[in-house]
Amino acid sequence: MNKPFKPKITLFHCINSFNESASLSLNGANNVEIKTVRLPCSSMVKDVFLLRSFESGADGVLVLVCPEDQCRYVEGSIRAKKRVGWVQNVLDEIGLDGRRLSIRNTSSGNGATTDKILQETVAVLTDLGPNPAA
Amino acid sequence: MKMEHMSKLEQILSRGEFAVTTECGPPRGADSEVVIKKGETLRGYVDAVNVTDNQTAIVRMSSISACTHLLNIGLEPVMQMVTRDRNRIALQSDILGAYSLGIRNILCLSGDHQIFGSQPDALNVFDIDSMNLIRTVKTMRDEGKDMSGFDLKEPPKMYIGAAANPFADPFEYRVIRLAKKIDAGTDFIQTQCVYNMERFTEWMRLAREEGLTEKVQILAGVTPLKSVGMARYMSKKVAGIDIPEAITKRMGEVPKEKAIDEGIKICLETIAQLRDIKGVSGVHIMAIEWEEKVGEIVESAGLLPRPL
Amino acid sequence: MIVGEQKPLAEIKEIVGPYRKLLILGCGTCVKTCFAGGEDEVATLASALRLIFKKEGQNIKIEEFTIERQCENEFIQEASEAIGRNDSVLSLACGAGVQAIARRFAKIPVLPGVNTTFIGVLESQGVFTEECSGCGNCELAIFGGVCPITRCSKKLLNGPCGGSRHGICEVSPDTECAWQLIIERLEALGQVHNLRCYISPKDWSSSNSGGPRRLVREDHII
Amino acid sequence: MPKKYHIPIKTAEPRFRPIGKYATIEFREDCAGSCKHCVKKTCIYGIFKENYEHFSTMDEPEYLYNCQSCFRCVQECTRGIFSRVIDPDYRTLGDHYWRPDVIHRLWYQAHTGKIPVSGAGYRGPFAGAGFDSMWTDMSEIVRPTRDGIHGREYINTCIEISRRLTPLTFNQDLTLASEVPKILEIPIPLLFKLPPNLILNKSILISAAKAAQTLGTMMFIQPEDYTEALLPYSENLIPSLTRHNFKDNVDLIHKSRVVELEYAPDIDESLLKIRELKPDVIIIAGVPLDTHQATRALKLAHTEIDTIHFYADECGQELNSQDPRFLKEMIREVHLVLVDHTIRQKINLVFSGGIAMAEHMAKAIICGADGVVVDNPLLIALECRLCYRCRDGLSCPVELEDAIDPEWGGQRIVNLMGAWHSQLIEVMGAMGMREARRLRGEIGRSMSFEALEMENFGPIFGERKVAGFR
Amino acid sequence: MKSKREIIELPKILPVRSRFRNTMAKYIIRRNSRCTSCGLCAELCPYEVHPRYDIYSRPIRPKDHKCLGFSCRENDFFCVKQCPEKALTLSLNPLLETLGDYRWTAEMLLGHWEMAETGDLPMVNLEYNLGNSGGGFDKIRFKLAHPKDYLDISDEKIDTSVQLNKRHDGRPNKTISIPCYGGGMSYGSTALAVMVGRARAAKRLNTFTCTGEGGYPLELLPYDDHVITQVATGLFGVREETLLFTPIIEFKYAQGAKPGLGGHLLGDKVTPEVAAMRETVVGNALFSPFPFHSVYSVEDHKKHVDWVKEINPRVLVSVKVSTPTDVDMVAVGSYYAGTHVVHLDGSYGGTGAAPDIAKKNIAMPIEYAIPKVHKFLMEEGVRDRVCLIASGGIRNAMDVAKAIALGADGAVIGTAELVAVECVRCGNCESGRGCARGIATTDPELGSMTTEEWVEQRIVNMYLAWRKQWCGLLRQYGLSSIRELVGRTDLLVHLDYLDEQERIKYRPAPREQLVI
Repeated sequence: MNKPFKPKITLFHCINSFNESASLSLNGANNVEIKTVRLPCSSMVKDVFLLRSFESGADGVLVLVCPEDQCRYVEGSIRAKKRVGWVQNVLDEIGLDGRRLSIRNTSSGNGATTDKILQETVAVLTDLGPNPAA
Repeated sequence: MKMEHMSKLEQILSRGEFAVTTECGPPRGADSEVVIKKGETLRGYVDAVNVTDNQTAIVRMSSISACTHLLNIGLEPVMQMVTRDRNRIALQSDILGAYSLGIRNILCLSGDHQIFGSQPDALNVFDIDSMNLIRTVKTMRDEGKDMSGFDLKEPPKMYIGAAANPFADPFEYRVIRLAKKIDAGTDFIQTQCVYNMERFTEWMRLAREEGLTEKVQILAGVTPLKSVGMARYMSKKVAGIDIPEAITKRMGEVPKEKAIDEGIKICLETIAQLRDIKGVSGVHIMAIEWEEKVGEIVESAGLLPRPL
Repeated sequence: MIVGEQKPLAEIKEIVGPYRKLLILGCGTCVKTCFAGGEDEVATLASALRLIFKKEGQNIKIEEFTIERQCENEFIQEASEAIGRNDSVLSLACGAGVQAIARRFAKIPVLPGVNTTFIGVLESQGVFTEECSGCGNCELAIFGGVCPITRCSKKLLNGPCGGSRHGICEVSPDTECAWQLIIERLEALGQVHNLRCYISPKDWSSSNSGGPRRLVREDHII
Repeated sequence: MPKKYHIPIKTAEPRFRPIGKYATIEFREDCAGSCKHCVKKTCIYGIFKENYEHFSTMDEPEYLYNCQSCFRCVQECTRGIFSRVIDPDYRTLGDHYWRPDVIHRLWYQAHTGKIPVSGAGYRGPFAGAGFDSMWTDMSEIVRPTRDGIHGREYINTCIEISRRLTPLTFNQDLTLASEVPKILEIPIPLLFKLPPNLILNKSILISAAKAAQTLGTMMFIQPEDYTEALLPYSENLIPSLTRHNFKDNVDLIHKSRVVELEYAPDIDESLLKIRELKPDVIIIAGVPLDTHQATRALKLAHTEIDTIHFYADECGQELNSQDPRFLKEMIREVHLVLVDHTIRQKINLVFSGGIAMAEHMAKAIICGADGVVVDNPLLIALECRLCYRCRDGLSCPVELEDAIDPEWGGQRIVNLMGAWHSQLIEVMGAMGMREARRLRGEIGRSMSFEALEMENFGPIFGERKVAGFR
Repeated sequence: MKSKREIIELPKILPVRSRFRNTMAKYIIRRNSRCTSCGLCAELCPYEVHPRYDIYSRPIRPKDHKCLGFSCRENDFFCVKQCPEKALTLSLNPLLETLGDYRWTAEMLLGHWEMAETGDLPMVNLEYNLGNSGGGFDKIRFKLAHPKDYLDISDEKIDTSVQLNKRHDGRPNKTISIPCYGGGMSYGSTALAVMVGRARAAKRLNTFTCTGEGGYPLELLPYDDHVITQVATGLFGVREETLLFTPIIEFKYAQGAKPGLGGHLLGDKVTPEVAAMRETVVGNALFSPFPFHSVYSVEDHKKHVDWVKEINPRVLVSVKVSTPTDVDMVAVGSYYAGTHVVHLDGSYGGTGAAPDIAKKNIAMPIEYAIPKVHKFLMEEGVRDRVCLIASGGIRNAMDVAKAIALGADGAVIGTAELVAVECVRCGNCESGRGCARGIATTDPELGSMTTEEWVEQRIVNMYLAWRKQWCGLLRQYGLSSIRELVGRTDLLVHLDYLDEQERIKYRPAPREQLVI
């Protein structure tokens, strides 16, 4: 039995960058399983949270943050980006492939963009296959 | 491997003859005559003369130049080289230079810590240790490459020696270390001076068991004692020397003026015993600042004449 | 503070490879400050290792624990239970911490997870610079507060070498010429005359060249 | 004097970490790392310590749940790395009516059984819609009053749910002529009804039934939920029947002291039939609060119904209405229409829908209810977050779909109700009231926003041009 | 009574820094790693947002609370624009949404901290006069003044004093120089340094502070002319000797935050010192009964008043009551019982600990009670023989002025004084070790966060800033004394009672939806 691969994505998002109602439509999509983690600011993404998402079985992790010049905490998005970059390297070292983790800037409430980002992520993950460490 | 003989010492040892080497400390001055004079007193008695390298971290004439002076008067020097004072750049360059001057034997040492010498305030180097120095010389000689992997135009064909101290602790490790030095490329070993025959015998036994005596020539070190004071001093203050109480006692029991003779007697007895131990290929007589007695000892030990 | 850097994952993986139960032990002092071995790093490293082992199908249990300081018995003791539960310890402390742990627990391999780099200063966010070599005999007073022994690539004591250009050391364009800094400082302090002083060779016996050092405060010993 | 009513409060820890109000944001990279007096070490509430303890086990970000918002970490951190936000999960807790602070307080009360007490003044809006547009009165020095929960004097919170007989008639020899039906009293003016559109399972039912038993009150229950396991609590259960299904549940009627009968135009017929089955059963009519409530109330008052249970939606809104009124107004309407027809005394009124806080209970009674029926708070006591995921068939974040320990669950509900009871006594004590029954309809002992504005601001500012609040 | 236009001597303003390293501010200004420490921002900013020590080569973290924010954009010293490295970023501080509440908004807190620090009104555009409560004072505004009414006199010539004894009964005619005095906060509820600091401030400002019901600590003796002794229902710490020398005795019948309930001091706060003062047991929670068990009628009340008047022939009597529906009757009853000051405590007042249900629901807000009582006393013809003081939800200078215009003579201030000493209104006064910020605590370690001098000067500064506001207001209406403002409801408007086109002329109140 070869079930089609349905990627599990953990979505970290800054509550300021991403409209909750938009996420509902994404949850409805049936080619992907999404677990969302709301962050009051994307700077709360710690390295370990990203790694733990993979540990708990995510095939991919997507971090949605505000555009860099729109962060309410000024530096949050930049920090998030740096941390993600760091963890991408760690994932490469682990052999999980850093592409499983991505960070994107979205401005609040733009559901169409987030949908597109998500589909792109799904495409990348379909390419990479399931998380080998899951 | 067919190989031309690298040095006289190598030639003698490889023939299985009981070799005799001794030691010559360069002067704390620039006068070559001192070296030449010491060399002259040794002529005909020994197969090769170790020239120490700033022994006990006291500043002296460099080993390379003293070796050159001995070469000039026809003696075969064993150039001692310590890693304390030179980094790998200097060590390698000195080896090349020494070889170019005709020096063919090298004894690779770490060197005494400068804290005991004339310059305790010096910055030590210890860039590489003696084991690595052995390996370096070996690589230079056999592969013609320096440490960086650069191909040397004329590789230095050095006969490589190393020191071994059977009397240091932990005892069990001493043979392991010997084996490691042999692995690194040692051709011959000169040991710390033997007073504790029991321990030395045991060490030799272990070395034989490991098959090390097949791979390397071992020259046991001896040092004639001058007095009971010297015995006590060496026992207490000099790192790695083990003088059994019995020997100190024996030195103490003779009158002061007889002490020298008694020392030499002990030395000769030791040599005799050493000659009986399987795997001992020669003796290394370290008569510290007492080179004139070497000839006497060699003669009395019945080790003359020396082969050519 | 002591600055360290976490070893590459591949190396850590290699050294912990033989063990089945691993404690990753963090240290909450210097290495925490330089983000090499505090709680966060312990958690991250543990997570990364778990992922590696899971991916390779190995079953290695990883526990996490962080103590205040690994170089002090009172704190080490707090870790003893956790250490007892495991068959190896990966210490994320500086070399001193690793050894302090090792000497307390004779039967458990203690592995270093951090490369202890130097004694340094948090220069700016994320930038650490080496400022002291611990030579045991501080002479910063005459050098206007800039240490040539540590910060001059050649340890020169009597002025800059010929390799200094535009205040940058010949060794690397990232390295400021310590002597340039010394000169500037002394100028600002009005102590340029110091530059004319002859500085005699450094007495290295107080440094590591004199063998491992030991500091005894008699007044603290009873 | 009856035995003092006592509610056995016992701390019942939450099973899940409750969602706290605040989270801190820290820019870790800016941390100097090991300050001797690191604010994380010196937090007087120790919240960071706890955070570290679960650092190694967490699988997703955790916020600082017990933050008391003193801002010292924000203000004292050497590097100023802290900022504070409202926990996004707290923000989205509940809905516009069941606000996060309401849920949070309910959790606290269910946990500790204590009245929420805090320092500083009231922090909310000046006034608001619904129950927030009224204040209760208090008694200064000119009226005798009681000591409230700390005092010696007993404040009675009993209400009846059996029909009252008025007036009494007497024989010539002054013996009682009227047949006095059995009186059924409950010691607190509230009943239970588990919300039907959230998770409902056996262990939750038992928890609530157990709590009802401990408190001496009663719980409405659908006959299909009435399983064998609930039999030990039959004294405290009120099966909710309809005219269609009561015949199938004759055994339940026999087991029960009280049954509820869904309103229907021909309710009297069903009523009589039930009475035939069990003559002394007390019958509560279940009536939706829609535009017909007043006429229905009047109609039912003239039947043999003991109590009417009016229900609004879960936010206290009128049902089936374009412009829904709030519970408060509807209680007033029903109460007053019965008063006007001098029949209010005979019947009891209980209301459900939107009773979210202890003050709602007190205010509903002041508006004219005898008691209230509690719904959502029962589940909130069991840690429900009102996330409504269960309605979409998703998993419950506090795992209510799995069996919970009824001991624990019962205690949580008892605690919550105990806290409500204490608060009711606080309010009544302040008013100088000794009996919950006398509080009913005492609108004169309350103040409404509109009246206060008109009375005190009217002479100064003239006519009000803006209706409503904010 | 027209004031004589004499120069009034005011206490000195001294800048008093926050006790905390990091200030909270409306704006955040951040400097990133591109900064080269050139020092231009430090040179440019006239508000010292970018302080720089001459001898220190690195820039110090910006002092956000001094930053003017976005309104600075027009200035040529706008650092963000001028920075050659573009290393500075300015934004609104999201922290503010977690600070404050509907009644005390974040900006009101920040504004008062700033006043307490500088003795002046904040430079930053903070809304410190209006809360977000959507009613009461927050909807009441002073009418737009006619320019011709403007009275061009200096602050020093404006009289802000209030006469406390209007009975002409031969007792001292106490006058306070500002229309406010400090509310009762007991020994045990606040740190001793705060209590003494408040008394020192009261002395400097020539006004009063009140002991609360926890007794009279000896540390207050040097300021005894400015300390009101409270006699509350628990009679904690009440001794005859303190009643003998006190200038004013306040009978506390009820407290606005918990009307109808007694005082409540949690066990944790009952330290040995507090227990000794109150003659109780260490660690035991203290509940005051409600009401006075000796007072169940207005006659009993009169007996009470007569008792203290008998003991102390110089004392003035204040009666602190809450705001039930019949507050007007209570007030007039008190007057006839012989009180000098009728003190109404509205339902939204502060407290050290009260059930949330009581704070929110019991009794009426002070905004209603003042006109109600004022009107009733007028009708009774006794208004000019009693001093009517309002409290409970009076947060700032404009609230005080509005209260006076509604009919009060003055106000009692509690929370605002604590805010001046950096209270954040977190509401944890009662829990555990008490106030984490060292204000309302008896924990010795936390209590040591404040000193008397610091508290004193912060409070003095805040009131002096308030006075500036009052003077500005009075001038606009051509008034030279705050006493002329009493009952001038004609100067007030309420936004909800105005037509749309009238309403837009007034400043709208903040109306954010807060998460509470």
